Amino acid sequence: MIELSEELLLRMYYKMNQARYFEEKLDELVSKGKVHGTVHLAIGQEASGVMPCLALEEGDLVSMSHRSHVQAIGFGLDVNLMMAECLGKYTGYCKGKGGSMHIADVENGNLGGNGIVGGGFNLSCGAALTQKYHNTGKVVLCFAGDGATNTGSFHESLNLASIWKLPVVFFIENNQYGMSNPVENHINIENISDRSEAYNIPGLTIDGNDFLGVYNTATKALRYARAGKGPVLIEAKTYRYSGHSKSDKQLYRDKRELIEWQKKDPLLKMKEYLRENRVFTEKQILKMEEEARVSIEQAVEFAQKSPQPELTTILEDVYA
Amino acid sequence: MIELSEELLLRMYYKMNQARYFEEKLDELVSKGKVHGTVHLAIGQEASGVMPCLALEEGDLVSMSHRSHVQAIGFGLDVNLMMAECLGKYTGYCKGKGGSMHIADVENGNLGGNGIVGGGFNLSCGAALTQKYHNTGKVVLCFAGDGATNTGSFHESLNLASIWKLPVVFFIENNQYGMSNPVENHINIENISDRSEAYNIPGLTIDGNDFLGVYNTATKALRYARAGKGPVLIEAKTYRYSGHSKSDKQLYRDKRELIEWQKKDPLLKMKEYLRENRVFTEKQILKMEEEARVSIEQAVEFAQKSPQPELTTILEDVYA
Amino acid sequence: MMKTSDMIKMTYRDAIRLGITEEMRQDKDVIFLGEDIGTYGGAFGVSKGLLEEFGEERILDTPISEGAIVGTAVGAATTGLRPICEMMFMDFITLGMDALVNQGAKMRYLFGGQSQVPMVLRLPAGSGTGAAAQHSQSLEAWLCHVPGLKVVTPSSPAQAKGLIKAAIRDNNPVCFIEHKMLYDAVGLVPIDEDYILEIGKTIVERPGKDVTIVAYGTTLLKAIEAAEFLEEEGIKVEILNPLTLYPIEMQPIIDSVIKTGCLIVAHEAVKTGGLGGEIVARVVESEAFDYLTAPIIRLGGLDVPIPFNQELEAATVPQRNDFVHGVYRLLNRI
Amino acid sequence: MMKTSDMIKMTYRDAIRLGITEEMRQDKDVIFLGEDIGTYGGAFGVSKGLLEEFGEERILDTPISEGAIVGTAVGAATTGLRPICEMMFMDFITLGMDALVNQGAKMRYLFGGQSQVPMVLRLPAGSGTGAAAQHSQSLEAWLCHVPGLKVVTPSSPAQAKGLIKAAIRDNNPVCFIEHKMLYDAVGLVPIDEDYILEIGKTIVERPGKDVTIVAYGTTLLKAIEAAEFLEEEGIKVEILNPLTLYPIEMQPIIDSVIKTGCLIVAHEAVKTGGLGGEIVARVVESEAFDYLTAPIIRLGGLDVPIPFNQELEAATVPQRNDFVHGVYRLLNRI
Ligand SMILES: Cc1ncc(C[n+]2csc(CCOP(=O)(O)OP(=O)(O)O)c2C)c(N)n1
Ligand SMILES: Cc1ncc(C[n+]2csc(CCOP(=O)(O)OP(=O)(O)O)c2C)c(N)n1
Ligand SMILES: [Mg+2]
Ligand SMILES: [Mg+2]
Repeated sequence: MIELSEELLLRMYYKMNQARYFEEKLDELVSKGKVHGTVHLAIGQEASGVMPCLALEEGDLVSMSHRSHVQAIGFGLDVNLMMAECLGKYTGYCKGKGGSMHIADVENGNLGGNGIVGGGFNLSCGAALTQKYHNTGKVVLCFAGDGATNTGSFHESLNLASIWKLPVVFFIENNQYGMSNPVENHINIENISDRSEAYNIPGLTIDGNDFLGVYNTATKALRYARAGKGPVLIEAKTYRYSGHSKSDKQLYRDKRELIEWQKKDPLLKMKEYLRENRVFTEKQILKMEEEARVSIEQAVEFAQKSPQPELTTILEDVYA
Repeated sequence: MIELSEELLLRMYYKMNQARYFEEKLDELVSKGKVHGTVHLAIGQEASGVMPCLALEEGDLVSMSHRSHVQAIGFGLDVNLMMAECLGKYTGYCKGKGGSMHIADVENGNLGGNGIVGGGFNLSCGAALTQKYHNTGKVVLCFAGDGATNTGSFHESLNLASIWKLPVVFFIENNQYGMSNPVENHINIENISDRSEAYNIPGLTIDGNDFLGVYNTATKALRYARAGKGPVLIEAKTYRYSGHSKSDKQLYRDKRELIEWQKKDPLLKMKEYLRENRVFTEKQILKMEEEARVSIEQAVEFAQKSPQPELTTILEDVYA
Repeated sequence: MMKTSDMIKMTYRDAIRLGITEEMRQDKDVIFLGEDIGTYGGAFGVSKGLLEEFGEERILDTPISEGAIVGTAVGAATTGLRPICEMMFMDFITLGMDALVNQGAKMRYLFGGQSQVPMVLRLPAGSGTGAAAQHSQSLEAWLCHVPGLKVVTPSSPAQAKGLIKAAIRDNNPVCFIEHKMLYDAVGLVPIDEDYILEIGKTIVERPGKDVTIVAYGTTLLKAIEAAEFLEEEGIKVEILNPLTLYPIEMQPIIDSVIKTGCLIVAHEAVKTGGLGGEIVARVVESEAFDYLTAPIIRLGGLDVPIPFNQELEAATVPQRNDFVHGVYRLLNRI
Repeated sequence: MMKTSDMIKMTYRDAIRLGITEEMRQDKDVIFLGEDIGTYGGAFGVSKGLLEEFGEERILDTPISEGAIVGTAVGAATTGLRPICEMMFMDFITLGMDALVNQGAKMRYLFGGQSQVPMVLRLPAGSGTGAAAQHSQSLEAWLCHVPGLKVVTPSSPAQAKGLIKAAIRDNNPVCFIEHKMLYDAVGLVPIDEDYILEIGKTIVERPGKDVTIVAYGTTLLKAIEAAEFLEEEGIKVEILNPLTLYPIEMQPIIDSVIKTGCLIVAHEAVKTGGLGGEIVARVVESEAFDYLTAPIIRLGGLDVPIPFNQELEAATVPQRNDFVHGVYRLLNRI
């Protein structure tokens, strides 16, 4: 059992709240027609998205999925620049060229979201190869969804990571669906982490809504990879509350299922933990929530006030 | 234990010998510079290549690898037309357009060799889907090598075959190398058949040089798939005696390894079996070998006498 | 000539679905596979309702395995089915290229004519949706460089129905490119179940005499808008639509250029290496060369990935005004 | 001008290896990954001996996982290494297209310039080896349609060395196309470790005045043979070699056409949709248009997969005589 400092607990709760508010706000902007294109929300997945990132060490890297806001906030990205990117503004992380799906902060080790399901697996192998080659002692955390584990890329990457003992942790957020496809229709095994057996690497399935469990498991896996023992596959079972993207009518699932999962809401669960363990007073808890909320309000303001990119920027950034 | 009729035993021994002679002859033609391009020989793999085919029922289909002569002979292809194809003649299975790697007899259920390692996996799924859809009760036998199990296609195909319960048997001839890469360097597990666990399908590892074991296992697997229970993964451990292709200097392996495997030669083993069980007299055995040899001599003659394709055929067969 | 009474108004999306539905009703060997095409009805709603009518045996929701989708279709097609399959976005064909190019397109030739691969690959293409560089490409030029494939693209609901039906009935792998920004376009569509648009044709979309424009997809609609605008100034633009991009029928284009002497070729795809170059080359190789009265103008997407920002995105591909200015330039009006 | 004393005779294969070796010696961040590149030395012998010199950490034998090879290279490149990777045959890039096109080529742009992807993708291309349709393709046109990539191709040992070094030093994903039939070609190669051929250049391979030929790869050698033959008849062919196919430098070609008035563009790749069309289009869009005295001739592979049979295979792609006849036709000698 890993000791959690108050400061860390604070950060956890703050980030998870920030992530929730970020997405709720973004959802609102989308329904008001203020966002070009679509967004993939991960409301309900805050523990599985934020906690693995908080288990990282300085200098570790992360590769994110198409559903990446929560992951990015967990990793420590600036919500102002994230929101600006979602709105296509020049002040965004990618100068408005990437949008919601492609937020990245490469210099600081965030290798970006990826619009190609499964696209991050082998990028992560490459990033991990660099760490191994340069003996940096750093690890790559690779996020993906349940659906992504059916891509050829998953298989090729896990095999490569295994035979080369690459320092990478593959973290699968199993939110029960690949778009509209329930996991039991696209995968014939109970636990996705059992796929680790095909590569002889450790595989763990955990409750993705339990912030503490996710944090502890991620920490152990990162330690294992950091020690040069090779990759680890983690499956965190969780649930997305919103539709897959803005056009999703969610005909493929029963409202009751959602309600059941909402009882296991990761924020609620953490709040209960904080209360039960009397780590913080009720007032302190509310204050953290409030600060998180305000940071998102400010992010929206920042983004909305930010300038559009100049047309001339179209031709920039193609080549280095 | 499946009962083997004398007639079947005869066919087994004949085919294995035919395959051996076919390849030895082809090797000779290659070294004489009579073959355009390269060939992939499977000398040493006669049991794993021939026996699964002999376990098929009339109407079953087969998809072959790039190392397909033995498989093709097992399936019952005409050695005359095969040899003619290897020499690029118009009388060959593909009118000289495919060559050694692409021998096929589609009408009779042979879906062809494939120059793309792993290329046959999803073609086999498709062929199996047709069988399932039309309720033919037929099964697809899909050959591939150990190296091919590292392709993304392997993973996507086995997953699909599993969730759709497709009637297909994936038969992996593990000849210890993917070109020059020893299997322990490219796969981190002892038995490739354990990869079946990622899809919750049966996986079996067998001695690929034991004609009887291969036949029995293939028969059982085909029965399973035919019954609508879904795919099976079989790994047959065997060894290729020749180089990967004509330019291979075989620097990556030790001659002694070859010698060890040659002691377990599938033809030798079958011959011993026939002798020990006194199924046939020594004279009968030799007669079979001789007939097989002659059939190949005739095939070479047929091929060499056959005409080249006309230049005008270049433009044919692009579209149906 | 079709009577309007034999037509109904519908969207491009619905027209594709109607074509598929009719073919699936009359040929039990037609099946349809892809991601989220069942209950969800497909990312762009094309397959909505098909699961209800045809059931899970014929409408197959697949895992996220593009290679397997295409490869399975190829394998099914060689053995007697007539699969339709969908890449959710054309951009994902990068994951199905081996199955398509090295297997589907070459199998018949490799085997000396022994097999045929009657399949349709549906490919929603193009920009305008704000989905950025990995979800906005127009990659038809790749496919038009692969002997063994056919490539078609409709620009109206009627064309969509006529071409999807032809594609399904064809005995070769046909890439069917749909432009995402056309799904909501409305038009009259023949109800005739034997309404087929023969593959291999280029049609005159709008007759004219002063300048020839060749365009397809949404770019064609922009060309038509430009032509309508120019008509008010007395300029008559002739617009040709290569419904089949590969193998392309050049004669109607050549004939038109001989008549007008001026040519604009346009597409949304990145200009360099796009199909425009091929068309230009064939025109100058043809008898039309001697009739050209001005340099040919080629419009295409800028040589950049598609950016997310809405204004940048729009500025990356040819728009109505690019046609207008092109025509002015050809006619020496600027 | 290089003195012969600063040069050594070697094959195209050895020259590529020399370039790689020099760069690996001087930059520890250069690594090399691919199938059978270690002990085996690569399917075409290019990497022979590299494992012995650089060890298993830098010469990485991979499983048969083309997608992972390219994707791993992209990931390594973004994080500080400079990987070289090899597709055993260019045909297998069908399996690496997603990693190359959707990731490697677009990452920098998607992220607004935050990253760079300094990697080299070696692609042995072309026919002539009797390996049939899945092992003989020339797919450069696909790559020349992907902004973010660079595409180069050497046709001599010296060019091979100069270009591979430039590709390794470049900060972008560079596709390095090698023609298999050139591996044994011998020529003088500068020993200078800073001998670099700048990316982005088209060179005059052979000066002339009567007809311009643009060609690359083995096709270039066939053009040279034709030019030598024609010289005896007093015809002086100018041959241009676009060492960088994308982004291509057109000015030298345009200048040459202005001088000669006649153009042949040739490649082994399938003619339809090949790079030839792009070059032709750019020439007619340029000031050279007015100087053309005859229709441009475009030579390319037939629109078929490459057949196995040796005679058929050879007849599928342009040969020396196609150039000779082309020149005769342009000069009205037939
Ligand atoms: C290669 C590819 N195929 C399909 C898609 C379309 N798509 C985007 S997200 C998605 C579902 C992904 O499921 P999962 O991996 O479980 O992640 P989740 O969306 O549940 O977070 C699909 C099919 C894509 N972006 N990339
Ligand atoms: C996709 C692809 N990658 C690489 C190759 C080159 N190649 C041909 S055979 C081979 C080795 C295959 O190994 P395995 O699957 O074990 O079959 P084996 O050759 O041992 O029969 C390789 C790398 C190929 N043909 N296709
Ligand atoms: Mg999911
Ligand atoms: Mg092998």
